[in-house]
Amino acid sequence: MTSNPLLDATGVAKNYGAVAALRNASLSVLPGEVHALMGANGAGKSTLVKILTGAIPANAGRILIRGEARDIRSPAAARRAGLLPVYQEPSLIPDLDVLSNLRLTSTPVEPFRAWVRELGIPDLDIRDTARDIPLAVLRVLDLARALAVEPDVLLLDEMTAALPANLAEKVLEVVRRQGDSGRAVIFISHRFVEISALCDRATVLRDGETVGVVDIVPGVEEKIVELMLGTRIVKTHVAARSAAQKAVPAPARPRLSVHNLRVGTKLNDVSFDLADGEVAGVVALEGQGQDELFAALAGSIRPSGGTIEVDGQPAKFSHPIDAIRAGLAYVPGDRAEALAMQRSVRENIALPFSAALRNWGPIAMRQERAKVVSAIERLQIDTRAQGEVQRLSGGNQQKVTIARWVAADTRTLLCFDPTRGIDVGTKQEIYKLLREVAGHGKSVLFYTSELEEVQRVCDRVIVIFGGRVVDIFPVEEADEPALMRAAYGLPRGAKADIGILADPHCSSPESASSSASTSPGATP
Amino acid sequence: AGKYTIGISNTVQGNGWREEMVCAMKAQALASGEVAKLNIAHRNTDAAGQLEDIRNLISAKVDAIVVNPADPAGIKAGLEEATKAGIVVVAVDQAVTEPSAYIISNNQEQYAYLGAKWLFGQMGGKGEVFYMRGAAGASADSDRDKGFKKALAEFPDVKVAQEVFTGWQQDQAKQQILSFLSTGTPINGIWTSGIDNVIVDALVESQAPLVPIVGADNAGFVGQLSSVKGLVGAAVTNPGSIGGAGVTLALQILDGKKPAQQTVLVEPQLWENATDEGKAKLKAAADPSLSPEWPVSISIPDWTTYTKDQIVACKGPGE
Amino acid sequence: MSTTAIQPVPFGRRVKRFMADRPLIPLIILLIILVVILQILRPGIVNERWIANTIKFAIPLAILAGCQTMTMLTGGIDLSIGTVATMSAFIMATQVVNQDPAVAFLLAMMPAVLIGLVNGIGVGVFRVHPLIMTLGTSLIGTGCLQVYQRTVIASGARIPDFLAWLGTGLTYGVPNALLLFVPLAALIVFTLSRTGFGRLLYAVGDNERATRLSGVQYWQVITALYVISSVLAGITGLLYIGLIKAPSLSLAEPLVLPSVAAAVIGGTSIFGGRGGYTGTIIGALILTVLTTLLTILQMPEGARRILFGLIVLFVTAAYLRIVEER
Amino acid sequence: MSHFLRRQGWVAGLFVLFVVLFIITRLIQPAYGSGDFGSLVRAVLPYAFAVAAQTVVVIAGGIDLSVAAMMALTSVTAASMMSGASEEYALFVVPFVLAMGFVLGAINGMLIVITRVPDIVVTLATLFVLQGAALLVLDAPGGAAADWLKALISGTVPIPGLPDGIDAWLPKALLLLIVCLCIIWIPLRRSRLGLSIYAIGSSELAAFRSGVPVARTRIIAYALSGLFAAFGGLALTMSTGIGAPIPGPYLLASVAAVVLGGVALGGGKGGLLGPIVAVFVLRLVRTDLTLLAIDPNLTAIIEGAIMVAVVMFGAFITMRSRQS
Ligand SMILES: Nc1ncnc2c1ncn2[C@@H]1O[C@H](COP(=O)(O)OP(=O)(O)OP(=O)(O)O)[C@@H](O)[C@H]1O
Ligand SMILES: Nc1ncnc2c1ncn2[C@@H]1O[C@H](COP(=O)(O)OP(=O)(O)OP(=O)(O)O)[C@@H](O)[C@H]1O
Ligand SMILES: O[C@@H]1[C@@H](O)[C@H](O)OC[C@H]1O
Ligand SMILES: [Mg+2]
Ligand SMILES: [Mg+2]
Repeated sequence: MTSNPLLDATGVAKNYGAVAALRNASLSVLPGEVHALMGANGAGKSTLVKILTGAIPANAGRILIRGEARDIRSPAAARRAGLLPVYQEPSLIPDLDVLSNLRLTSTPVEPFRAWVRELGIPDLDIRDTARDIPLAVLRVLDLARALAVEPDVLLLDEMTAALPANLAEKVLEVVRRQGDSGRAVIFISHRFVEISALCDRATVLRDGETVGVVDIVPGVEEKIVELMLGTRIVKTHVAARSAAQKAVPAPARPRLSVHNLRVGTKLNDVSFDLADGEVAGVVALEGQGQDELFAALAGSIRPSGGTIEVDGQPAKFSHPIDAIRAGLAYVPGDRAEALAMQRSVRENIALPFSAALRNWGPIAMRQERAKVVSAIERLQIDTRAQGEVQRLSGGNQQKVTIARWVAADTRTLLCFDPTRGIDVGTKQEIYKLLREVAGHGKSVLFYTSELEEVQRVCDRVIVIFGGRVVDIFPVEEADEPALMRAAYGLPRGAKADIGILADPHCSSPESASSSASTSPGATP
Repeated sequence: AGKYTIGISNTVQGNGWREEMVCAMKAQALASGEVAKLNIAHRNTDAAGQLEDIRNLISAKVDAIVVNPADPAGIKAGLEEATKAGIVVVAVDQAVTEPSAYIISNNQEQYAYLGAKWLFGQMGGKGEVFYMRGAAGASADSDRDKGFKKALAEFPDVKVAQEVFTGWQQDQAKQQILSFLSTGTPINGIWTSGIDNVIVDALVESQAPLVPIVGADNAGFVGQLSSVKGLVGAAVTNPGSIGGAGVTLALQILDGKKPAQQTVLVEPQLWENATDEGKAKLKAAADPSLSPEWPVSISIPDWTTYTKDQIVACKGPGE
Repeated sequence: MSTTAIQPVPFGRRVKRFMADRPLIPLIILLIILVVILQILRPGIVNERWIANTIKFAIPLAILAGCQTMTMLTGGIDLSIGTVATMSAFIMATQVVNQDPAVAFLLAMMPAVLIGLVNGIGVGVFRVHPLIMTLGTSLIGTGCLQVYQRTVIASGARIPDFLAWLGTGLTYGVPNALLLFVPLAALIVFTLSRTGFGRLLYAVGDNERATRLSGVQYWQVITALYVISSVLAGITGLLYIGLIKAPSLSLAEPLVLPSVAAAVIGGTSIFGGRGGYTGTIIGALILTVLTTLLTILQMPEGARRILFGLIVLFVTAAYLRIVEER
Repeated sequence: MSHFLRRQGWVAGLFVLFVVLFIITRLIQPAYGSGDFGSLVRAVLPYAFAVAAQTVVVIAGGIDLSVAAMMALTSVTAASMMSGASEEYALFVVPFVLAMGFVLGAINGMLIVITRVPDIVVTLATLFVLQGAALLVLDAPGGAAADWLKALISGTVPIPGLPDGIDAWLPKALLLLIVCLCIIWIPLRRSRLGLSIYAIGSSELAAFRSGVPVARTRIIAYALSGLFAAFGGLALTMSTGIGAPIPGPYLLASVAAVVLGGVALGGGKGGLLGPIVAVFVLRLVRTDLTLLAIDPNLTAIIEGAIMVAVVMFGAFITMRSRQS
């Protein structure tokens, strides 16, 4: 690959007031290349994508497209220059139907439809309003819309983060073929598996600066992590929990006990127990009813059948306050859902203290402060920008959502994918915290979309498929292939090839592309 | 019971004069014995709103419409449609331009001329006057403006310090005078278009000098002219009971007795408190039993037949 | 992340950042500038009496703007306060003729509580847009008031002495209305910054879903809020009738839009989650002084309104520039 | 079909409501006829344009508090220009006033875009400015309207071949309303620009990222609002024959009818038909109350109650459907 770069950006800088989101970023992408853009949270990846595609202006920097200097001032200009992004957040207009969305962007309909089918969604009605379409599908539509105009450079910002494995797999196949056909793809992901399966090279950002460009070869992960984290702790493996830690004496009755729980058509008949001092994992593909399960336990929606027992007492929740009173607190994966972004760290942590009507009066400021400070310390939240939570980094924001319930001394945490889009270092801290909470006799229900987390954190894992519990594993057996199979509803012990994610170790580009060729779907 | 349905349209609500007018209409309709039902559209609105009200009254097939117009030109089309539909149209208090309509009203130009002339005389023929007009666009207001300007022309040394439209609303007038006083601009006299007692209150409360004031024969102001120390002023009559006269006129026409002229004017009088003769008149006219914003002339000889109790009770046929 | 602390920050930037961190300062400066202009235009006008008068007129506006501030913090708005204030004023003035003042007071506050309750339930339970909800109740309220007015025409109206004393009176040159306002303002400021309820107002306006997950019951907060707003408006009505002394059907209506303007000028975000009452009070003072200024200019009414509009726009835009630049 | 029903269900419901009210009207006043319907349409006219003006900006995710003031200004401008002028001069006045509305509306939009002050505050400020300008043009109601303009909304449209009985139910005012709204709205809805207006109302960020020129679209939305408001101002002058500088009740009415018409206040949803039908419903309610000789102030109560009840009902329905 010695051809001229398709896209060549150097010295890109972007300041938000006093904060430098990008200081000196560079990125060079060759034709036919799938190029990973990597970096810890807040390193500036999304910012760079936004600058390259005209969504925000840069403060400095030079961008060459096919060797020509281009000034891209708007997404429309980027599109004309052949740069098409799929941003971290869905970009379809919520109140327009899919067809109107296509018209708005002058996207040809037939190629779009072909790509949608290719990406594994056979039955899309393009008269459906975007608002009514599930998030994962929306992401795919976003991608299909970009693909339909045959961009020279496709920029995918954490495209696979919110996708279930089956859709993610299709996306990866399609992306790889883009590269094969001489176009370029800039691919952002925190998942090394995907990077190594897909990418040719990676540019690593740290604190807004490009700190290295590496070829993806087996074993390069260590090097990338080193670049990403700089002097920070390099890849701390959570030590396998000792037998002593695991030996939770089985209590007389479970902390939480769910029987035959049903929610609409999404969740049918789920039963399991959660004990004090236990972290129970929940694993499921996208849309298998896990959202509804957590929402029901959190009191956000009312189950249509079955029972929830807390400490042996039947419980009925009609509002999160009821669940909270029963000692169940919900930590959503999307921190924007949990935080009042313009308020301070302190107010966010103390929010549950004021919730009940009887606590609407004057606040005992000193007491509150003590509780908040101790929670901040336990979670090691970086409070340099504590005046407004929106100024915290993503990982620290995530910690605040948990700190709130640590400060409230909640007995049971319902964590829904709390490490979504968080860097390696912060993840480790969150794992540690959850174990610690369990160590204090509290219990945690932990849904994760990253299967490798299960063995790091959980004591047990509950697998849900099609709205039912299909298996409950002891953690020792819960390696990724086993979990993956179970998540697809396959019986334990069966061996079937379910795609490249099944075995990350043999996913070199060659073997991956061969598996792609066996998959159904025609190239548009 | 009577045989006619009469529609009423009025566009200033919450003004004592207009309330008396409506009560007079009701009382007269009741006293006449000829009216089965009144259909009263009484609210705060403008010409466009009144047009809608009049058209709705036409749809309601009333026999006559007695209207106090918001704007003569603005409702002309509606009045014309009413006449075409065979409805008798009587305008009270103010003139209209629709030729088919009958008018019964105080002589508004004369009303303003009388008061202004007296006021400028009191001011010694010179100085600054605060000119507090009525509702912009109403013909009573523009007619009064003519009278005011006529008097002004006779006193070349009198200047208008500021001109405001009170909309014939007490609270607005009060806020206007208060904010004017707060600017500290000196004045020598105040002419009001009948929103008077609140102006006296404002001067007293803000301890501003009591300059001569002209108002109407509203009960409150008439009382103030005799009771407030140092207040020099005059009340010009403008009977709200003209509404009752309007009903009488409409009934006469419905009964086939058309008046000789389309327009009937009532001539105003001036009662001042600068002379003993005037003071006596004021004393005789005063009626503390009335609401301060009601004109003391609660009836018009030859035109109204109700009793004081009837107008105060403010009940129409069927109520 | 890094700060640009290496090279010396230019003076202009420093001033800007200083003001951005203390958003009250530019407001106070603006107020002072307006007063100075006034004094230059009409030397000697700025005296004790003028100040007392200005404060007297700013207070009703400031309280209503307080209603606006609190509702705006939750991302709402209360357009029914004008009607509510007018109703309580009108009912007080007409009922006190035949009733004991205490009874009249209770009667006068009844519609306030009722409208607040309906607003709160509409917004909090049925999730009706606050603009629509409060417009609707204000239409209903105005209609009721007008119908009510028809029934009390004969009985007349009276302004209770106490209200007149509170509204217009001065004690040693200080407006008596401050007796009501100072504690009220202190209470609002305290509520917003130091009580659970105040915290919830900000939080709900910032991210309602997040408060729900923290156990906050939205409808409770919103209902309480709109009732409080309405009661404050009712009290303002009583104070205002003591000041104007002429009950009418639209008494406080002209204060509604300026109350929104005062809160916005004072730095409260109309989208919720940001702002405070101190700024609002200064906003109300600014608007009041501005009105006097425009009256003095002796220009036609039309020109005054044009200037008023332009200044409101300019002040808000400039203020946003200053505060957002950080 | 189901798409159509889901989207137009609200409008269809409103239309049924209107028909029911109409039948009630005939029951109250059996002689209610085509002439009375003509009166209704003439009363509707300024409200309809006001609500059209509001609808465009609400769909674009904004709000325009200056609608009524804009109507007042355009109305007094038209009336004072036509006062004492020849009939033909009005041929120039009409496009002039419409252009004025368009430009002033565009200025509203530009101020919002440039100052980044929330639209509700900007249009509040321009409300005062436009009101002031109207007072400078005419300090009291006055002016005149050309006779041919007034004739445009009185009487019916004689359509050859149609029996008089039906013809009588086609007031000119209705035709004028339909023509003026349709020549702007229908091409707009079908165009990219129309889509863009819905898009910025639905999600500004997503629209921007889809390549929609957000600022320009917003300015155009406000310009169209100004244009519709100018139509409203002209309608006022045409029906009263004068111009009045103090704005009428059209701001509140426009917001109420927008909401009743099924246009979400957040933007991105709804159409023009719903709000227009809503205006007809509200005006007919007032007529019915007058026919019943009910105090017109009760109308305010009923209008408010309808507004609140309908909106609560709508909110209730969406809550229910979200739960299931
Ligand atoms: N609108 C903004 N205002 C202020 N700071 C911002 C803004 N957007 C981004 N930042 C800051 O810029 C830095 C880079 O953010 P960016 O979103 O590009 O990170 P990222 O590498 O995409 O991270 P992630 O993996 O979490 O998506 C962060 O410190 C962030 O807080
Ligand atoms: N807009 C901002 N204003 C002020 N401070 C900010 C802003 N954005 C980020 N910071 C501060 O800069 C620091 C670094 O932020 P950044 O987003 O780069 O974190 P990070 O190292 O990526 O952490 P994480 O992995 O948790 O996202 C944080 O302490 C944060 O509080
Ligand atoms: O004097 C005024 C009267 O003539 C007018 O028409 O209505 C209000 C009165 O105050
Ligand atoms: Mg970050
Ligand atoms: Mg990112």
